[in-house]
Amino acid sequence: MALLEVSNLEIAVATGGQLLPVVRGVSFEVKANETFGIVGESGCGKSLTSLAIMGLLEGSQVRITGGSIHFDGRELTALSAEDRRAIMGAQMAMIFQEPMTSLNPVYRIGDQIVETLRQHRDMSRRQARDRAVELLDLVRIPEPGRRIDSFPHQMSGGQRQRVMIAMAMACDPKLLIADEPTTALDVTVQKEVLDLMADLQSRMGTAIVLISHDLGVIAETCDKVAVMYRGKIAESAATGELFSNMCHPYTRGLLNSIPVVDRDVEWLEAIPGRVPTIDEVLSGCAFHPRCAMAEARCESEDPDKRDVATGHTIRCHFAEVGSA
Amino acid sequence: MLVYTIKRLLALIPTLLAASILVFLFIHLIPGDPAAILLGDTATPEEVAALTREMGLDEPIWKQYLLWLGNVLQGDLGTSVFFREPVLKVIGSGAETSILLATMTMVWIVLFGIPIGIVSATKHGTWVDQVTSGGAMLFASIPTFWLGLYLILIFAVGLGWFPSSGFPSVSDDGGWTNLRYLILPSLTLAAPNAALIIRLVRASMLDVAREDHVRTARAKGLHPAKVAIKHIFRNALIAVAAAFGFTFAALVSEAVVTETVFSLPGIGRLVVQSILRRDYPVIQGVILVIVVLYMVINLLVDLAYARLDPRVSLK
Amino acid sequence: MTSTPLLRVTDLHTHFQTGGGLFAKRSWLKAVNGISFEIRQGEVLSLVGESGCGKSTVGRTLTQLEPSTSGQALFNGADILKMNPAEFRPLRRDIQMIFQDPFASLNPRLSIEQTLTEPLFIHGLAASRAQAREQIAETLERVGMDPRVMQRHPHEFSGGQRQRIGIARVMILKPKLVIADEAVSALDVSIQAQVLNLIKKLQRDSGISMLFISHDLGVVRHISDRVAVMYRGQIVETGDKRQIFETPQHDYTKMLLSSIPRISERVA
Amino acid sequence: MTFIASFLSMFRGRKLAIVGLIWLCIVAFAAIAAPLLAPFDPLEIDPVARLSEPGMPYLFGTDHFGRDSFSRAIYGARMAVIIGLGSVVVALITGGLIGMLSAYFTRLGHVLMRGVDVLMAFPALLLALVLMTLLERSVTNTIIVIGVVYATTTARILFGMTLKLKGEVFVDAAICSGAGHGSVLFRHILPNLISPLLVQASFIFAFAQLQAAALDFLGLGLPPEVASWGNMLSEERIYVTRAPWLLIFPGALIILSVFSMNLVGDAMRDSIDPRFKDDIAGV
Repeated sequence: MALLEVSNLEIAVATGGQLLPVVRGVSFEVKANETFGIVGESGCGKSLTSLAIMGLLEGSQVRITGGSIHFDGRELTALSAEDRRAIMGAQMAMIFQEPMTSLNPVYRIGDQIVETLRQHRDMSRRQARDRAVELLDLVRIPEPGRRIDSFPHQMSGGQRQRVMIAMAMACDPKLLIADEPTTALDVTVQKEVLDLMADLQSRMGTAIVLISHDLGVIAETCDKVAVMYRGKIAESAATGELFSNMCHPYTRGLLNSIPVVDRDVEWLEAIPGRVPTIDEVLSGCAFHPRCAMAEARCESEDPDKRDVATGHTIRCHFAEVGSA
Repeated sequence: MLVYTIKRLLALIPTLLAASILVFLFIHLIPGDPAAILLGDTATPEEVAALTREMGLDEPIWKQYLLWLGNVLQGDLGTSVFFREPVLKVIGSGAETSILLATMTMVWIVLFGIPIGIVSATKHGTWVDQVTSGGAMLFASIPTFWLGLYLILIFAVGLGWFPSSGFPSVSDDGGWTNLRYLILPSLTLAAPNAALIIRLVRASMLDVAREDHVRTARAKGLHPAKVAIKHIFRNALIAVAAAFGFTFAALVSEAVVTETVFSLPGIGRLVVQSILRRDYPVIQGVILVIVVLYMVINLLVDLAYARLDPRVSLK
Repeated sequence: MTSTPLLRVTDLHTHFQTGGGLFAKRSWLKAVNGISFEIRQGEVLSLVGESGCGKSTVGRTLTQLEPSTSGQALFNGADILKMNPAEFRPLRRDIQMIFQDPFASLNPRLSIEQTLTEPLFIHGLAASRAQAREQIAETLERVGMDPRVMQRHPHEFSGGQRQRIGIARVMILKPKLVIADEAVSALDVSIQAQVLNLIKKLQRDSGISMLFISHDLGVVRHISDRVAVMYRGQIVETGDKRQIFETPQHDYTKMLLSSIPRISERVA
Repeated sequence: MTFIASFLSMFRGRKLAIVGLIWLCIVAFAAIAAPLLAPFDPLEIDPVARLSEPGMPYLFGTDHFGRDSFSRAIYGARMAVIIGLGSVVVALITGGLIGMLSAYFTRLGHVLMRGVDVLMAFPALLLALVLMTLLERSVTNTIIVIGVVYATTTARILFGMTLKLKGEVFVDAAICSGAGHGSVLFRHILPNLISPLLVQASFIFAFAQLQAAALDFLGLGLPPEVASWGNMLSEERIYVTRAPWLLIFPGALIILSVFSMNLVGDAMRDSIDPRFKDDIAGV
């Protein structure tokens, strides 16, 4: 039984009196101790998916319009706001892209960790503070006993992201959602943070949903990957399978677009056209205007999800394993 | 903190000096002989000649300024033409009324402005927000004296709940119950300013609500009320605190009108009466006192600001 | 290779005052702290480093957007750091800059035509609007845009298109040296590849020299001839692209290269 | 046409602001057509009809001189527009130039903004009162005084906004293209300040009404015979118990106009560049 089961998730944005679908029919499962990666370009719906799972869409112009999110034996979309809050920060925690702004600038970092602990655990101030020091030590903040009284602006971006991780791990969550956790960080710091996340996962058995635009980060950290384009999962497979048997023309295009450090490439095989905006109406397969394989059928008919290998699904009329 | 305060006080000196030059020049900008202006219409030529010598009016203007500044620093702001008393004493006699009025007004502003602002922001987009923020804007659009006149008409003349004008000192008969004389004036004075604070609290909270760290707070599973107060309002308070300096300036301005409407023996009415009486030494003195006070209050606001926002370094 | 370099920078310092005032001690941030490099005719030199290493300040100093503290930058033999704004102005045509943020680098109030006409008129490259329009159309085509978009305003374009317009603004002046400051960093991967190909093609076709400033090692390997690695305001290693990526000498370069997440490791 | 269309689009879904806009149009019309609309001469005294109640032929009644309040109210609209626009022009031109130039030319700015700081140490109405004691009571002087008072805030605001724009990448890009100071200031910076300036202007217009009314009330604003809403209130306030309508009508006109202007300013503010929103000192 998977820890997290998302099925047929539909999310829409309300603008000017109408609902624009931004996530359509997204389904995936994440088991304990597993890292699930969602990769895609801006506006593909990856961040909204993660916010929907966490329950942070409430109160915005964005809402879940269909599908289910099953977590640890409970249906999250059916829970009351209060029950939802009991899970947030406790069984399920989240870290965000911008470590520089994700912490409240007016409170000491220790107090912000203590706040999470005391929200979900029956702890005294003293106990919570001791635990916060332990957590800072766990995320390898040097001199945790002293740094606990620092304000966020006194720390570097990498350290703040560690504090965010400490805060997220405070109540031993079963699931950690990381939305572009290293995008704002330098590569050397990125490596440290990713290593730390992997280390914590192996110690605590946390499941991780990692959202990223960077195929390299996904390849190095995830067990399974979903590639999203325009609100749908274009291709999904175990990481090894995906990178050795890439099928979907979008996934392949994405990979070929990346300039690599290990060899010289004269010209990059760029995907033509541009990333569609959310208010564009696209018939058939959303990728067809940019796809080299596209035929008349792609323009009119949206491909269904189909298996091309064990656990390897794609949404494309033509692509097959080995067709590249 | 102490070092910072001293530094800030030192940094005030240039501005204060510049402001004092303007205040000093005020007398000289009035057409006519300054000595005659300062002594008023009833002065004899001998008196004028004496004061001209005393003030060094035959000296170059910078010497006159230094002489004047020296006197000011010793507490000598000149003599009122109308009262024939030292200006400082005249101002002092209005201080009790004005200070009590300002304090009571600030209490109303905080009492009404902040809670209504919070409600307006947390109910953003609902009818509650529309009524409170629209109502606040309406109150900010009412001329102070008009509001004062109608409060007198309704609550003093009509219902007879409060006295309509004047203010006996709290040391007179009645003691602190005399404060009831200040209820209508302070409400009049508070109305437009509380309205501005409501709008400001609302706007800053809506700004803060969009910041990333609020999402972090929600992700902790905190109750929305706790997020609103502990995370959104607390951060919005930084911007609100910064505005209290301006509120003071607005209070001084509107106190002039309010004290006139309610015939309160405060500094505000003193300014207006002195202008009408051409009692220039008093006008000059009051302006100087208010400018100094305003700068001190702005300094206090800055210090409070630094305490509210740890990012402001106190170096 | 024995020809004199187009640009020779010697011991460049750019420091910013970070504190100080009436009663406080002055303190300085040494953003660029003594760097030297040269760019030859038709060559692409990359400055690579992490945030805060001073690489962007180098570009901004060379275009006089920031004043230098000391050092020399000989462009065609003349020291551009010593020039006053009026002396430097005609040289701006030769030294052009591509900026990072395509959403911020175009004036939202001006049409594309207005934006592209301005540099032509300033440098006297067009005598009339009609002449300017002709050149604009030609340049827009070179950067892969339909010349008919001239009348539109920036908000009508996507990030990738705006960056193409930004490149057109640079290329229309036929510069000798282009400084590209994180020119593709704000773009989505699929668009980044298009723009990167475009920059490489334009550089090859016109033989201009380029200072390419970036934090992305993959992008740097793709575009450069030579690479300079910057760390804390100084260049720690300069070399041929191959040498830097395949046999790095300095520990910092090695650490940078080993930090990059790689896809190849997962491909069976 | 596109300008009008985009202006009107700011009011979409803001019914109250639309009502405000309509009211302001009425005031503007009354101001322009005052001689045609007013049934009586606003200065004509009719001793027989002193303090008559509202009705025919005196719609808003008459004051203690027997002047027709309705006609005075219509001419008051003209005065409100003159004072409002005048103060806006004075404040925006002097304050705007000082703020913009100070932000752009740092050295000059150091000196100029210090001066603005000094003037800002004087609370607004107090500064206005002091200036009025030095000047004669007249329409021009009232406009100058109110304009100067708001010039200081405008200078501060424009200083902040210009500083932000000066740091914009497109300004760097213009400099790199070889644009000189004039071109950068007036072609690249100023056009981006127009919308926030219009918002600021609407708030100054609203504040100016209140300030002018306060000056009139204190007997230090417009000459007493001038038909302005503030003077109507000031002159008749002692008759408030005997003839309450004399204060209701002009008071309501001031409140409605200031409220409308604030609503319009608020609607416009919501549609400008969010970076500038916090700079504007409005309601």
